[in-house]
Amino acid sequence: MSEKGNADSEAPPVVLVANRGEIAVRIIAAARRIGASPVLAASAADADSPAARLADRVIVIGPAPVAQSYLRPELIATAALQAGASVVHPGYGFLSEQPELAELLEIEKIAFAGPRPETLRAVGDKSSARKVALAAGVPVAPAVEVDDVETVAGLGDSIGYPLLIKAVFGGGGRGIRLVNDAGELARLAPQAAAEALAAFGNGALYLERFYPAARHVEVQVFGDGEGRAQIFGDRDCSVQRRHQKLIEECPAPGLSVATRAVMHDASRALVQALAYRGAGTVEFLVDTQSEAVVFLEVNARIQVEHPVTEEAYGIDLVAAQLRLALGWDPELPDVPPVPSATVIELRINAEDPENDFRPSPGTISRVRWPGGPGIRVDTQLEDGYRFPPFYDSLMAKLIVRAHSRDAAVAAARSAAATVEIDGVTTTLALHEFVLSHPDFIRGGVTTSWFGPTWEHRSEQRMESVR
Amino acid sequence: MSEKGNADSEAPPVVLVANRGEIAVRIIAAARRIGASPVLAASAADADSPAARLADRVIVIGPAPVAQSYLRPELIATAALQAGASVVHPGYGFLSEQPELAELLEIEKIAFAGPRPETLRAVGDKSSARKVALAAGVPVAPAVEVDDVETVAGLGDSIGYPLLIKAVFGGGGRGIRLVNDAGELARLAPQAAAEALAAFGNGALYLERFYPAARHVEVQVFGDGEGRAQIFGDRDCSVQRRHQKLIEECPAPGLSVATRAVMHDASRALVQALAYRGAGTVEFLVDTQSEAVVFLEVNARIQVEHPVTEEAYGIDLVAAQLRLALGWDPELPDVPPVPSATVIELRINAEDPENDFRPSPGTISRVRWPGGPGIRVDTQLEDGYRFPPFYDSLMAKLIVRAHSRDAAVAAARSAAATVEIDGVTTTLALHEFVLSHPDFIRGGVTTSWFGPTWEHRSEQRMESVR
Amino acid sequence: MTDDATPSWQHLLDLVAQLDSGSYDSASVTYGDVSVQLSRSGPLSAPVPSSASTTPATTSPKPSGTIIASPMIGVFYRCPSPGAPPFVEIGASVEPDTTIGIVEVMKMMNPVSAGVNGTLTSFLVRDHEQVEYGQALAVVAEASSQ
Amino acid sequence: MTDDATPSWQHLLDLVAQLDSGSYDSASVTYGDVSVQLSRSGPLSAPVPSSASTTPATTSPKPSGTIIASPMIGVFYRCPSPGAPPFVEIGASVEPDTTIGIVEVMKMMNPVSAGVNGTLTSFLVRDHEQVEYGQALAVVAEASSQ
Repeated sequence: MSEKGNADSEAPPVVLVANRGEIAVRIIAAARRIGASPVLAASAADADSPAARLADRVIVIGPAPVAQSYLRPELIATAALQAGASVVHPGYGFLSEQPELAELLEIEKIAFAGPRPETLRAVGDKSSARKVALAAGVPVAPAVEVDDVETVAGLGDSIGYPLLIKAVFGGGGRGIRLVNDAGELARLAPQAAAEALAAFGNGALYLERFYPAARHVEVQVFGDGEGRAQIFGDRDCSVQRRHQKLIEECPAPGLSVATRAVMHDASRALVQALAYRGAGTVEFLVDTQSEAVVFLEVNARIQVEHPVTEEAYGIDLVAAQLRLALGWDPELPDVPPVPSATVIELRINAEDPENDFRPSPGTISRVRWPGGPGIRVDTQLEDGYRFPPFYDSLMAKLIVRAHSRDAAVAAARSAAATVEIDGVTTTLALHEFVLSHPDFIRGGVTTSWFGPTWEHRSEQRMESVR
Repeated sequence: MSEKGNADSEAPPVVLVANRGEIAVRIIAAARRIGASPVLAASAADADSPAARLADRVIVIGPAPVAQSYLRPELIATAALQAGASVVHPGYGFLSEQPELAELLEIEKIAFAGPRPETLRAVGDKSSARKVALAAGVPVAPAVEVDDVETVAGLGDSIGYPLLIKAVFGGGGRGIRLVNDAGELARLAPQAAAEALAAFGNGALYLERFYPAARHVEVQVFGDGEGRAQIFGDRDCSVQRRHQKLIEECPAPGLSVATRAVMHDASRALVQALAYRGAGTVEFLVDTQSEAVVFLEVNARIQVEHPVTEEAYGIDLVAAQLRLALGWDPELPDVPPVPSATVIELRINAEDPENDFRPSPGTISRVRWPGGPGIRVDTQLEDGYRFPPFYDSLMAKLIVRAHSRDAAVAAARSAAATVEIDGVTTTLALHEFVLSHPDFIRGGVTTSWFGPTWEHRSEQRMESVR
Repeated sequence: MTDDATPSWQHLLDLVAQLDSGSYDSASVTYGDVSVQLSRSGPLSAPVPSSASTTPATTSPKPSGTIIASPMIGVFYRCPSPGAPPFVEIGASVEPDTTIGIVEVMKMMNPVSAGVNGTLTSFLVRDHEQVEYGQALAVVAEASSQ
Repeated sequence: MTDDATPSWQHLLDLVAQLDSGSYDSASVTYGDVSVQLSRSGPLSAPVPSSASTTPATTSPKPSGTIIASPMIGVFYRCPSPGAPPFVEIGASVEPDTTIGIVEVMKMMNPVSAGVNGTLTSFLVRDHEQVEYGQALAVVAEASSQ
């Protein structure tokens, strides 16, 4: 395809790893997997990290703060040039979905292991993504713009209740109102318009259907950049706290064949419409009352929870990203919509779940992982690792696979109980709680399940102490 | 079912691990998996091994030499009593197939994670196993006893050539002669009879068909001890050196549906006929010329290569052994004859493959394993581990799973290249050689492939040095 | 002079005191065949098993003298049979082949010999106690001429 | 005499005291068969990354003086433009805001200031050389009164 930095020599291609932590370790493994040489672009705080020791070379791009290192496209591009990189893998977060990095690399003729910049722009904000989804025939939440706040009741009936009033030019969740019936709508719409005018300089509103009891289900896609789409099943990521995923599983349990087909077909259509390049995720809400499916957004990157899909299907998504970026065959098979095994991932964070998930960075004096069948651990931890306070709190992902969901839940519970991490407080306690909870064992909890359930437990523990 | 030592208390059952090395680590993981407390019976040389540190308790049963420790049933039984064990897991080798240990434990009402003593006796030697197999309708190699060495030619024709002349009362491979045609048979049979008479006090001979180009394929079985049989696919273990397996894979590649069905059906019949209890393996030769299948033997234990089956099907065979022995549901699913993925296991031994596989014990100064999708490592190694000279040379098993055989071979090759073991010489070089060899990549090499192929390589390297 | 060639014990104590008053986290001094290693935190010795390893020899106080170790796992008996007097009383003289007790393994009785000349000064395990291979059973003060 | 060949024990004590009053994080002294290693924090020898980490500050000899470190990854230029004279010559006086060079990142020029008063004694990287964040660029001998 395109010319690559090292294409003319016999030397292995260089992969610049533009990230840190467990995903840097993961990308380095994928680079080794395809015979490439991994070079790590690290902040000064990560210059001697475990990932740095695994890489062939480390390039220090800036000081510890992300605004002066990992979030600067020009520093990553400069590091890619210094490394002689053929491809840059951005991981997740940081610059992974920023068109600026992808564009800088395009100028330098260095491949970017992700979608084209125009794709990143097209799906980069919710309203643009919604338009793309609508055009591709993807089901979206019913929504309508309000022309006249005095005659809003008819619009509300057309969408159904409960619904949300949102400001067209709002953002960050501000000015959103939950409305349960026509009376509330008629009363609140004028207030909302006035506030939107004051806050955003424009009083335009729209109404959107709200699903109070929904699951978060997402579809793993992979596109060849020329319109071909592959679907690698789905994941349920409904165990969340404040929109942070805690536990993910593949496949999403208890979906009907029809609901699954709606999501997979819609995702395929979207990949084809965008001529999407590489790995991506299409996120949906599945209403547990109606089984209605609505599009949420596209994550145009590899995701934290990608290993559950890899283990379910026996594939290497990160290696496939690198291969495609290098102009090689990504070597991904066609797979059935439901894999023959269930895989569960537990995110182990340096947070104290008994104290409002307060971050608990520090030195990991000792760490031991379980072994045996179906267990994979993605981590940067090692004995003596100083967990830095500058970055996010993800320490490790414990991934467990078994022939059935019941067996996977039991195996994950047993594996979690065997983990030993000394020196910092972790979220392991919450995993043992969730994996033992009848609601989770039954499968299909909603995104609003964990928060109150965990708080209820905490209150009960407080009670029992008294 | 039967009463167990700790059945009356709320305390978790105790599993006595009567083995060492990687399989001790593996059994400890399975004990944790089922919520049991693992206690290790160790020789003095292993009293501070990694497995010892993983166990809840260590009982030192004797000095380093196996004849005074791991091979003494009465010491293991005593350790089981001291531990308050509900079940003893013998691993592989050592006492795993010795009826004496199983019988001693039966007296003490401690469960044995293996077949009943009478099953161990029934399949414990080749001639008895052959009779059991014949009775169950399992295909065996054509063989016939010789009544009169002067009229042996007709018998030879009935069996086919090449064939082996064996002494009925011989053993250990002594007195076996390879015969290629009727003339050779007529000439060698009288000599063989005379030698057998001199060596074993009895000149009785039998003829057995010989397959010079055969694969070693084995079927994983699990019986409930009451006649129910489950089949967990097959493994190809043809990459061998002097009958030592080096690489195993699941499923066996390139078998026809009919050949596979013959082996699976025969194995099922054998398990049912024996009312076999627990995990076992039925070994076959598959002639690459005729695809003829002949029974070799039953391995009445968990095998070194069990992880390829576990990863192929998402099951935990060792936990299932323990559960069954405790009278619980083994929790094993019914699975298809061919799994949806290919899994390859590389045995990494402390041997120098460039110097006739000379053992190379020593101190492992540093060890690093690859991570990422589909990789499992079963090992007792850790930084600073002193690999003892008293026991076998198996250091680790690197198990790699992928969606297709091609992907699994490539992934295993890449994973092997990433392993770092400092301080001792290992067999990693042979794995990189085999995994890159067109014959192996094609699949289906015979048991006589590795030896001469490796020697040829060594000779070529010697040439190139000159 | 040996005074210069090798440090005396007092010299070592001085050095330790010197290092201790300093702000070193770890120190290593080698002088001829004398080696001193100090560390304020972290293990200097081999890692201790986290398991509840039952090796009483390392946990019980060890009286000075020659240890008689159990030749195998089993149950230790001081008497040849129930009710019979012990093979040997504390304070009695023993010779190398004096039987001081029995270790029973699955009904098989294995006599344990003193191994040295001297006086049996104490038993480190109780009668009928479960013992492991290598576990210290008794102590003998060896005869001085021996 | 042994006095010359090997240090006495007292010599070692003196050495330890000497090192202790110094500001060393770690020290290692070998003299014949005598070896002394001291460390104020962490292990005696820190693990060295196996990667070919390019942190020249730790590998190049560091002249005494104040190091001017690169504020970012990029390419170091001593001159404002091709053919122009350097911002500063070796041996010249510098003040805190004297520009001693430029680090270019994707066509963006970032001036590097001396940061201290003194005399620029040497450059540690060549003109047009790729540099990383924190890499030592130049050395300034600080003015004594400063």
